Amino acid sequence: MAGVRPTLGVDLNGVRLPTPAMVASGCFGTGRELAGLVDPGKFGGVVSQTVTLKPVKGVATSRMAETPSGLLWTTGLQNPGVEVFLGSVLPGLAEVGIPVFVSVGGTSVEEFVRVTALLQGKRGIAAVEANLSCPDLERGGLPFSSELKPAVEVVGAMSRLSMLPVFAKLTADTPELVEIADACSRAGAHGITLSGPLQGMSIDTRTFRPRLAAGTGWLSGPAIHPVAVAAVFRVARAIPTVPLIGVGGVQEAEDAIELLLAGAWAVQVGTAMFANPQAPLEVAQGILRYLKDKGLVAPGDLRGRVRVGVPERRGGTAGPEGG
Amino acid sequence: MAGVRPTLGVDLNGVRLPTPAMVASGCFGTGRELAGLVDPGKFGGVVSQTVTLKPVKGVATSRMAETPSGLLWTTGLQNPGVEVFLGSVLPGLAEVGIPVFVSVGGTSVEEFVRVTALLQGKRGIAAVEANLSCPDLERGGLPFSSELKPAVEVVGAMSRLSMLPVFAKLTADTPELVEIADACSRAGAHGITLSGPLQGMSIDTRTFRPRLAAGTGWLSGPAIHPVAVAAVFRVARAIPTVPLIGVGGVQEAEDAIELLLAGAWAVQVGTAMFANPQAPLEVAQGILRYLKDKGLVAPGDLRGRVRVGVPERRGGTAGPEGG
Amino acid sequence: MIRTRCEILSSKKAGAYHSITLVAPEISEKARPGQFIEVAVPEGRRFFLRRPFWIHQVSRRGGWAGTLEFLFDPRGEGTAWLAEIGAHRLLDVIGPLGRGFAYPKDLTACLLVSVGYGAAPLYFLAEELKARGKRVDMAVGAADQEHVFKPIEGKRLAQTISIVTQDGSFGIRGRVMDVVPEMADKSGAEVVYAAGPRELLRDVAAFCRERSLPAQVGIEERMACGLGLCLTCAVPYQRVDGKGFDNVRACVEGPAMNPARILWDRWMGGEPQMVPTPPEGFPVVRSWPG
Amino acid sequence: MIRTRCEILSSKKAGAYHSITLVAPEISEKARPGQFIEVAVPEGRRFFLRRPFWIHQVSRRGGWAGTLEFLFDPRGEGTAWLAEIGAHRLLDVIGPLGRGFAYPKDLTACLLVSVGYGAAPLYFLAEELKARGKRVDMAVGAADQEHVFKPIEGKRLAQTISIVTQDGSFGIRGRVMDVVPEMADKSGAEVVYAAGPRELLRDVAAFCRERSLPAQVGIEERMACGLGLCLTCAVPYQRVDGKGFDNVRACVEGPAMNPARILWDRWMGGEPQMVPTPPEGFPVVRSWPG
Ligand SMILES: Cc1cc2nc3c(=O)[nH]c(=O)nc-3n(C[C@H](O)[C@H](O)[C@H](O)COP(=O)(O)OP(=O)(O)OC[C@H]3O[C@@H](n4cnc5c(N)ncnc54)[C@H](O)[C@@H]3O)c2cc1C
Ligand SMILES: Cc1cc2nc3c(=O)[nH]c(=O)nc-3n(C[C@H](O)[C@H](O)[C@H](O)COP(=O)(O)OP(=O)(O)OC[C@H]3O[C@@H](n4cnc5c(N)ncnc54)[C@H](O)[C@@H]3O)c2cc1C
Ligand SMILES: Cc1cc2nc3c(=O)[nH]c(=O)nc-3n(C[C@H](O)[C@H](O)[C@H](O)COP(=O)(O)O)c2cc1C
Ligand SMILES: Cc1cc2nc3c(=O)[nH]c(=O)nc-3n(C[C@H](O)[C@H](O)[C@H](O)COP(=O)(O)O)c2cc1C
Ligand code: FES
Ligand code: FES
Repeated sequence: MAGVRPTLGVDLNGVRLPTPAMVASGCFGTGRELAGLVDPGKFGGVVSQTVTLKPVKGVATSRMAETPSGLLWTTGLQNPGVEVFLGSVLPGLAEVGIPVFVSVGGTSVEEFVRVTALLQGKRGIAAVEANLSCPDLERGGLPFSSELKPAVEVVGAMSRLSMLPVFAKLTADTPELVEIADACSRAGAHGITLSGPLQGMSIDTRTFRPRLAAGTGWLSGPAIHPVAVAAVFRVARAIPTVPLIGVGGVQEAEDAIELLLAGAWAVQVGTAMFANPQAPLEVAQGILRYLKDKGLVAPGDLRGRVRVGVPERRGGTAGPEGG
Repeated sequence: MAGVRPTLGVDLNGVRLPTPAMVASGCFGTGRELAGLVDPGKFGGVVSQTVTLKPVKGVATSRMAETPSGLLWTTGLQNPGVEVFLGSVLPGLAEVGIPVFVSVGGTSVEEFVRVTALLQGKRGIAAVEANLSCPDLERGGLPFSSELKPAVEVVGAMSRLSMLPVFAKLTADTPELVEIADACSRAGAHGITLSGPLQGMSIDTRTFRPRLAAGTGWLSGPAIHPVAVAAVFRVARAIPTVPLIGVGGVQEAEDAIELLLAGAWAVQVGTAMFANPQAPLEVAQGILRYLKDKGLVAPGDLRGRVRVGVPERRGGTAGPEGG
Repeated sequence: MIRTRCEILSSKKAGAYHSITLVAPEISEKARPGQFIEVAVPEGRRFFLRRPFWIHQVSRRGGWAGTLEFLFDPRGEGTAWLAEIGAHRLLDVIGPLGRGFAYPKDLTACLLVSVGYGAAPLYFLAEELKARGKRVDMAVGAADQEHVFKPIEGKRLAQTISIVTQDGSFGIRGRVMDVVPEMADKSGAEVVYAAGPRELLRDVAAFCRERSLPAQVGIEERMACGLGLCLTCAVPYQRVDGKGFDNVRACVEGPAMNPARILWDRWMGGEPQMVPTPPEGFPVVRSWPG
Repeated sequence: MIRTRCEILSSKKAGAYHSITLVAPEISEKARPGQFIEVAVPEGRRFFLRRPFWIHQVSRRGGWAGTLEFLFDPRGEGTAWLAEIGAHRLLDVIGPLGRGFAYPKDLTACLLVSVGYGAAPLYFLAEELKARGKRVDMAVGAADQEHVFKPIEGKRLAQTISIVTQDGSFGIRGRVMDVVPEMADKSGAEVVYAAGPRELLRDVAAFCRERSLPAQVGIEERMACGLGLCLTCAVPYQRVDGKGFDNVRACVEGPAMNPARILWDRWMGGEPQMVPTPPEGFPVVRSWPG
């Protein structure tokens, strides 16, 4: 094996990424902002901000607060609506030249379906990601991802009509996580994105006010990384053949490698983009170096290779000590 | 109101704490370890380690790993069993002279009930805390706290037989949290402790091994503080008359005050004990100073006072600006 | 906009503020008044977002060519760290960011109103306006003498300057808005620029609307990225056609913005408004009673 | 055990290690060889647990009275930070912690075996043993010359000393266990002490069992608190009555422990063992197949 130069390409059962380090939904802007700082054309892919049927203005500021090793935020899903998105945002994203996943949101199964329908046949979309943290109005605003039935309904309906592969984005904060992921994949999801941010709150003790004007928000960043690794591990063990994209607190290559070892096929970088817009590049380069060191040839060689339980005997496959 | 010296006492509907800052379960040892460092007799109370029917040796080491602003750990619930606990640990805890909550664990409703029964009539117990993160064997090891029915079964059965007040310790990582807390209180729980740690995992990329020998573990510390605040906020809004003890990432008074403002009646300090065994004292003193500054007279004056929604009009009660 | 590691040329106190001068030729080259930089805090800290600061001064010529100065109020963990690191250390800086102030084409009398470190971008602006032959008058406010931003510099730059402190420890006692109307009259102000707390900016907006004066204000909003990626820095801004508003990014569409288009009441809010479910399409609290 | 803020008297490199000497009279007063201190890392870092270090040396008399020295291998974020802060800064220290080495009552010939910074507590022990009239011989191992722990000090303390490096860059080439049997013979060792990596300790345990030599080893295990509160530092230790074992706390029942009672295979494990549900009473992974 020594001598074989590792490559970074990842094949998510047909959806090909040039590197395993994408940008997570809501953390990339429109594709033009990074000019001068980094060439996003070298990223592994990008997920658009979540797009809904109608424009959403979003919640009041302040929309963010720092917490220990974390970022608490909420935009209220601000987005220009699918029409404007297709007209003026998507072309910019597509121009970057990397796989573009469009994140779809809604408050009813119907909304998810209608947005998904409008994406069909549009140039420059590699896949659709269902943002299942959206509130299910029929269940009083609980996230779709929190229970099996609503999650499957959304993902099933989207998958039935979509020519584009559908990724279901789930969150770690439900005990049914593994069952939901499994059911989503059976309902037609091409893959799973895991994990979305956790619900959080921070209060300014000087003013008695929540630091976010909206009251509660979402916690992301390094703080939640161990939660994402555990979630990926659990799901990957249960459905190892389903493409799984790990997300949560990836700052450096090592964080991404943990997710890959836990069972992810690729990763997304969210919050880390804000302090370090080069992060997806550095993560990819770090993975490459790591593969070289270990004598492995592709990111897929790391997938799910965390050593647990009875000693693995897989003669021939390179082990963690590099041979 | 100015001129009235604030006090720190807290009344959890009959369970009285000298200060609102207790030590969380599993973070106090046997009561003798802190000699020379701090007088635990000045803490608000202490929750014992979780006690099961039979002794539990616990999992292999390594049992801990640091993560960004967090601690990932698992002891595998190591404890000497209820008999030895009553004989040689409880007396030491009781000697400290502060309210002792005994944390009860089990893998079946029966085990919780039997341990609770053995605690009845024993000197020096102020309350019982049901550690509902324990695995329910009937449901393949899912935590009791993750669903309404098993949580209520445990708490109901314990409450029916117990002369001691029962606190149900829940974890934030279930979408049904509010319903579960409500149902536990209806089933007889005197109060709710919220939130236990989150499931997490960390992998050593050098060796491909989980950093914890047991594979996955529990995430605690400042990283999870915003999650605990959100959980407390949600539950407190729904059942404001039920004593609620906030736990998760409390390091300083300000963290505790956030939990109180969100709706907690008292707080527990866990992981912070390890770096700073004086933490519960400092938290209590900080709360006292804060009350003075705000012209308030007791920790209860902070309870649930986070300013959200329509402006509060509660003429007479001191507001956040101090009057 | 670029990202560079800049050497700290000097790091020193300036009244209540701390001043850092960086060697940053590429950023200095492009910087305009009203733009800002995002400074990285070091590895291993429990906070990791960059901190935004106004570009106060750049030197494009002479011995100090290629340097950039910013000043801050050490108030939290990030600024405390910045106040401590000494000269010759490196800072990871992205800049220049955002849209700076526009210079008036025809009008010539400019009134610059600031409170606290809001003076930082306005002194820079004053230089540029003067270089373009404009008249610059300044109203500079602060809580107390310590917080008066570089008063000597201010005097050098302005045709006339009024310094106002809340406690009267320096200049006039009061609020800066107390002196603005008279200054506007006396200086024949044709355009107003302002930077500082949002309360000031709102007052300036009201004043300029009343007098039908064109104005620009430098907006500060909590920014997770400062780059236009995250939408956390939203400011409700009237559409050009006047039909409704959008939440635009202060870091890209601002920080220099037209105060007449800002929906002040909406932006500054009153009581924090807990978002009902669904807020405007996102779950915030589930069990919000009612 | 107490907690104090200690001034750093000196902070300097010592070969591959970094040495810090603290002014810590109360801790020094009580410290015994084999005990350790827990040093706080600074506020605002993203890690917050204290770091445990062996107490290497204390001065109870003379000009340096009340000082305490510890050495470490700068390897991670915490030790990197410690290696950087200079003299006269304060460290928040708890100590002395744990159970130190017991001194032999009747026996007199002591063999001290260490690898790397494991020598730190053993040099301290050597002083105390010599003060009690014992004979001390030492086998000191390291990866290379740089990592040989204070060789001159070692020579001063020991009747005889064998220094062994893996790469042969200093002393004998090989592993420290290569020289232990011969040294034990020559010195007539009656009791063995060891500190260093767990592999060394296990080998010493096997050697001593074979020779029926009493021994004590200084155990290192990951410690969240070092105070006996958290049970993360468990070592499987045979009960005194020989019936089974308990997971005891290395920080309280150790670090100086009887190697004959440690269940080495269980402690050091082989492959990481994923805990089935229920592990021994706690949920670890839910969907563990099988
Ligand atoms: C465009 C712009 C220009 C600025 N220019 C200056 C300047 O020239 N001099 C100066 O002293 N300050 C300036 N500020 C405010 C400055 O960014 C904050 O003082 C600084 O981020 C505080 O960081 P901290 O870690 O010390 O405080 P903390 O309060 O610990 O910060 C916690 C978090 O809140 C954010 N934050 C805190 N205060 C503010 C604020 N006023 N505005 C936005 N975010 C904030 C921080 O960025 C950080 O993410 C500017 C802000 C903006 C948006
Ligand atoms: C009783 C005892 C005495 C020790 N004495 C010394 C000494 O004299 N000199 C010395 O160089 N080192 C000693 N160590 C190891 C020392 O504690 C670690 O090197 C140090 O904690 C590493 O911290 P870090 O932040 O640099 O490394 P990181 O790897 O970043 O630390 C991450 C976490 O792992 C823990 N950790 C890392 N390595 C070890 C280890 N070997 N043992 C236990 N925990 C570890 C840290 O405490 C921290 O919580 C001792 C350990 C124990 C238990
Ligand atoms: C400012 C911000 C906006 C986000 N917007 C969205 C969004 O619109 N849709 C979505 O599915 N996730 C959104 N996310 C969540 C991220 O995609 C990601 O799941 C989460 O932040 C965890 O990853 P991280 O820790 O790397 O940030 C957003 C995150 C941030 C920080
Ligand atoms: C080492 C350790 C052991 C713990 N053991 C228990 C336990 O036995 N029972 C329990 O209910 N919680 C246990 N906990 C959880 C704490 O009680 C607390 O819920 C959690 O750590 C979150 O609080 P913190 O962030 O302040 O640590 C333990 C926590 C730690 C760190
Ligand atoms: S701060 Fe991120 S978009 Fe403005
Ligand atoms: S390290 Fe906490 S009990 Fe030993």
